[in-house]
Amino acid sequence: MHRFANPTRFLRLAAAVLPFSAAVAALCLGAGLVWGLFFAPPDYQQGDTVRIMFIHVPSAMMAMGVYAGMAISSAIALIWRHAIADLIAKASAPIGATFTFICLLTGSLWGKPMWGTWWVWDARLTSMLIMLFIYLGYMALWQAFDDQTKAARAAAILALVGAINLPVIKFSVEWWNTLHQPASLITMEGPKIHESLLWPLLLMIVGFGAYYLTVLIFRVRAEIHQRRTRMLRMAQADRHNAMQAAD
Amino acid sequence: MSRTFLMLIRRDLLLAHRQGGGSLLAIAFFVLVVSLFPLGVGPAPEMLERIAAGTIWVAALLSVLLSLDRMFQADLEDGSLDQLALLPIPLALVVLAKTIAHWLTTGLPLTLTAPLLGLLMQLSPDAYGALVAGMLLGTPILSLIGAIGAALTVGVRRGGVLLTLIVTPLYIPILIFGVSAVEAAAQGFAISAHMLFLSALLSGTIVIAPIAAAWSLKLALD
Amino acid sequence: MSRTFLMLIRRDLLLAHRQGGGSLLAIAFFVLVVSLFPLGVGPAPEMLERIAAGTIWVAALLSVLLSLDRMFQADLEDGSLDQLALLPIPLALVVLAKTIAHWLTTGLPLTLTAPLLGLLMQLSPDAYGALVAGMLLGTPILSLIGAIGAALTVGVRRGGVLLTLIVTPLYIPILIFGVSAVEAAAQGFAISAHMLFLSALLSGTIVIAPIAAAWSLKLALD
Amino acid sequence: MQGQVSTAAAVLEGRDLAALRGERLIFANLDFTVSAGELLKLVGRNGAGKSTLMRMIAGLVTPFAGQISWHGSPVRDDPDGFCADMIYAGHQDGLKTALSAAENLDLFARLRGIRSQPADQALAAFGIADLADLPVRYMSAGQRRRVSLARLLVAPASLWLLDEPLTALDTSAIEQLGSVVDAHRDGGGMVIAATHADLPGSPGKVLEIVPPDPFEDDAEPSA
Amino acid sequence: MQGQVSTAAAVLEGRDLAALRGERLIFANLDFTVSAGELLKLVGRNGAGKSTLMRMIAGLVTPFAGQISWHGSPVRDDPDGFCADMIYAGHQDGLKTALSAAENLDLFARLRGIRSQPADQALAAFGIADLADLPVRYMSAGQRRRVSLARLLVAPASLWLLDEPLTALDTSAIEQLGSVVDAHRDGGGMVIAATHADLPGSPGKVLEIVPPDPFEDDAEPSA
Ligand code: HEM
Ligand SMILES: Nc1ncnc2c1ncn2[C@@H]1O[C@H](COP(=O)(O)OP(=O)(O)OP(=O)(O)O)[C@@H](O)[C@H]1O
Ligand SMILES: Nc1ncnc2c1ncn2[C@@H]1O[C@H](COP(=O)(O)OP(=O)(O)OP(=O)(O)O)[C@@H](O)[C@H]1O
Ligand SMILES: [Mg+2]
Ligand SMILES: [Mg+2]
Repeated sequence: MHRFANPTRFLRLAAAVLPFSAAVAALCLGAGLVWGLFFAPPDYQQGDTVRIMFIHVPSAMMAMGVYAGMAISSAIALIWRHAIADLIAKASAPIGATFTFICLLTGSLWGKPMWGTWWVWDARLTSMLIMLFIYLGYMALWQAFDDQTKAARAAAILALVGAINLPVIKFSVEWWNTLHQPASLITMEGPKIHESLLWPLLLMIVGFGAYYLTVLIFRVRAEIHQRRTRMLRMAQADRHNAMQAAD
Repeated sequence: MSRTFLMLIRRDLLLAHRQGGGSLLAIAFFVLVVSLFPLGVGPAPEMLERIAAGTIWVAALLSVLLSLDRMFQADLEDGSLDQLALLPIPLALVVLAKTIAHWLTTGLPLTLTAPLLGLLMQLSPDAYGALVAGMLLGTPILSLIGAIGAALTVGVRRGGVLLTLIVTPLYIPILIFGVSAVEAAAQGFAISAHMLFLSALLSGTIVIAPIAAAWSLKLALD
Repeated sequence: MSRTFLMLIRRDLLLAHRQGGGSLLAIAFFVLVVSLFPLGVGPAPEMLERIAAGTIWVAALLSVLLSLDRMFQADLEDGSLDQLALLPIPLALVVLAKTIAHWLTTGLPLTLTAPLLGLLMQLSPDAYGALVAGMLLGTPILSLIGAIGAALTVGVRRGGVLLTLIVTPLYIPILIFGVSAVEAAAQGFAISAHMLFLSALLSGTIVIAPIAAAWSLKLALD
Repeated sequence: MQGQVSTAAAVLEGRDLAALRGERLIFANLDFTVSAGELLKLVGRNGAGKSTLMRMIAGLVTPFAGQISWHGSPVRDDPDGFCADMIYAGHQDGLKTALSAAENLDLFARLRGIRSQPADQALAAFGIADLADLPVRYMSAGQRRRVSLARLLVAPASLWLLDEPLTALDTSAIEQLGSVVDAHRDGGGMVIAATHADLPGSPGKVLEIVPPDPFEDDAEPSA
Repeated sequence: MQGQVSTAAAVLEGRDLAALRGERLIFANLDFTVSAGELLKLVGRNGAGKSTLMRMIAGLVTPFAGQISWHGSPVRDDPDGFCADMIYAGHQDGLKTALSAAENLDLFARLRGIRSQPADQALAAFGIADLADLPVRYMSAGQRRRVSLARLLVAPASLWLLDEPLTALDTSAIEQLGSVVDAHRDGGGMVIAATHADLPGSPGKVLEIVPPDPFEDDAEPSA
């Protein structure tokens, strides 16, 4: 019964990865925060508000990255019917939605001092808001089915269709002229950020990634255990019925 | 009687919850519709401020409209409307209970979300009170009038759109008063007259709507 | 195969007609939503002109959204979706036929009504062409993307609102391009780039959407 | 067309009933009585008007002519009193598919105010106690029907109206329904059932619904 | 659990089929064959999986395990060819209530491309020729069922799948269905029917669906 793909291999791998990812997350986030908040110099234009960047930029990247991961594992699940891929996609969504929310929140906190308003309807901000909705729709679709195998396939189709939003977000700053600042970190010419800000930022980005991996492992494990409980309960009920019928 | 009444409200809340985060979806639709406007109309803040009240109210109205559809339809389709009609209490009370549940799962959450949307639409800070107060009085009226429309169109072909056509014109007075209250408040005027009007409308509809809706439902069951 | 395909379109048109003036209701909703705006925002002509394109497009989008709900739902509920799935042609073709019928009964009539609403909203005379051309290319995309959403949520709890949540984000690019075409035209700029983009989008979705929707429908029948 | 008049005092009585559907007279001059402990079987070909009569007795359809009385007084005068003592199990199940079997039954009993048996016991009477916590959504046609019939046992009522109760039931479920009906009648309850197949258990009266004679003058709706 | 192997060459064959619903195994290791002119009756208690198997044969539900073949080659390889030669009459009628009986039948025949009998004749076979122009919306449960069964006669197909075809039918309609099925079989057609009651006409094979043994190891879904 391959559909309930034997998860032991995944569990073993997860157990091996978990201590590292947890350690990297704790170290990088700790060091990055301290460095970024206390030791990095204030920006000559933005002053101390620039420190919001250390949360804002990593969460923005993770919001998109997690979605990309979700779309890839959905494709894998659809093509190869790989059960763990479904679970990875499912478990990623709430994490990604949270990153998106944090990005929106820190963005508007930053927007108030920088642009004088909490919110503007520029292309990047809007497409980020849309991404939050796609995450929510994806999660709602999972909830809407009782049958988990069906839910998995429906959600996978949605994740793939929704993936067209990713390039829209990424290139929104280039396609439309917006208030939001264009890419300065990942560009053709290399980073355009001063080194004193770059290093703590990179630390934070790695930390966010490791944090995602850690939480993901926990969530997928929980899903696997939940499914096991369900199967055991059903088997028990079937046995009980069979015994009753035999009497 | 009152136990049955409370039980009916609980029933509908339970169903809304079980059938998958009822209010959450209403809220999401509300936010989505509001955010369509800046996309369509353009992001200029002074422009947004001018259309803020109207857009938020129109979006709230549409969100309520969209959720009306299933108020009685689902119960008709699976036969539970028969059972509700055969409860030993007047059908109008059943309708009132369902309407209250509808408001609790749509109107109320929309009202609570509205200030956030005000922020997105650059609503002037003085106007938030009027927005929330107006919606608190106005959304129950939307649910009540909606109940009449939903009952009239239940079981009818293309009921959904027909419902919209019947109900929207009746919603217009509420829209106008709701919006003008917000605009008055933004300009520093008093809004007590608006609120008085909405309260009067609410007391009127809370009496008439359940009775009218109950009549219409009887037709659908006949 | 092509006879079955044409017959399927005829079937849906016949049903839309029998089930009570399908297109008429979509048009009525379209007009209603647009006319709410002068009520909510105030009648100043220069104001209306600025929001005209956006409002018309948003209203068209909402009208299509509202009509999607029943695209497969009615057929699922009475069991005819089983019969359609068992026709000796690929399910994706069935979906395409139904989508075309949907467009013929909503998108097309909306497009034809739009100039009238332009008049109502003081749209600049240069912009009518762009409005109609944009909608002619854009509304089929709305129906096609809508078919995916409708297929994903058919038979699902609270399908209607979930559908909206899923589909609206995907509609936004079309909204943005449709509106900016109208605005470009109003200012005397060329709109060929916009139309090219919409055409490209249309050719893409016409291939992908029926297949994705057919996959999703199979889930609902399983 | 008339049901035989029984010796016991009639509790439910329909007199001179006529039904109009879509401007067509379905049946007319229909009389029947049901006394305590009786079963009335409605028979008639497809489309004769069995379901219509059933809904008319329940009070969902207004009679075009005639009157139904309960304990001697017209039902119209006190519909709520009648409803409190009657359960209608129609064609449709009236179950909420998102809720489990037990939740559906509990809801039904609570809304009616009085409970006669716990849900588990009622489900056991129809052989599906083990499905109590399964959402109805997952159930097969026969399982749903059983749940909907189990409603008869969770709230007390002296009159049961069953419209094609045997639909989708397997033989064991039909037996169970037969004994449930018998027990109800032994306790003085009344049952009206429209069914094409045979309901096991002690036999009851039969009322055959035949279409009105189209040439008879006073049966014409315009009369 | 096995259907008896008939002497004639099997046209439809299911081998080692298993169904999973909601992550639970409903049946497993199911085999059956149907040859020209045969009737296969599916029996089993409520919830045994008759409807599930029916939909699986039709191709609506994907088998969790096993394979169905038609004229010797797997149905999966050419689903459209199989669909063109099969009619599925499920639980739900699949009728459009806004259309009349005749319109519904015409639509069905035209969509399938080939027509075998005019709608009127098909309706007459089920005794409702006079209702041909009545919208289905106005019909009683039994009348609808008759219309939906009349579909079997308007388009040619050698395999009929009937899920509880007797639901809501009165005795005359049941007789009519019996003779329609017999005539189909005489012409070499095949019928699979899930029903709790008896289908009149010449008897067929019986396949009883029993739940898989929960104690058997490889039936455990988590294995
Ligand atoms: C709610 C409002 C905001 C949202 C939704 C938002 C969203 C985003 C997104 C999606 C990215 C993309 C990261 C990537 O390309 O990998 C980003 C990056 C960035 N944002 Fe924001 N942002 C908001 C407000 C702001 C504000 C107010 C500022 C400061 C003026 C700001 C400064 C930046 C910077 C410096 C980057 C890094 C760009 C790069 O290196 O590629 N953002 N933001
Ligand atoms: N989506 C689902 N999730 C979980 N269980 C399901 C689902 N659908 C069906 N089932 C279960 O599958 C079993 C088989 O259902 P099926 O409808 O095939 O039974 P059946 O033999 O046709 O019964 P009946 O005679 O009552 O019609 C039932 O026990 C039902 O509870
Ligand atoms: N709204 C309507 N308009 C016109 N005719 C109707 C309407 N509703 C029902 N009918 C007709 O009324 C008649 C009685 O229907 P009813 O459902 O009571 O029959 P029934 O005896 O229950 O039949 P069955 O055994 O098939 O369930 C049918 O001939 C039907 O065609
Ligand atoms: Mg009937
Ligand atoms: Mg079945």
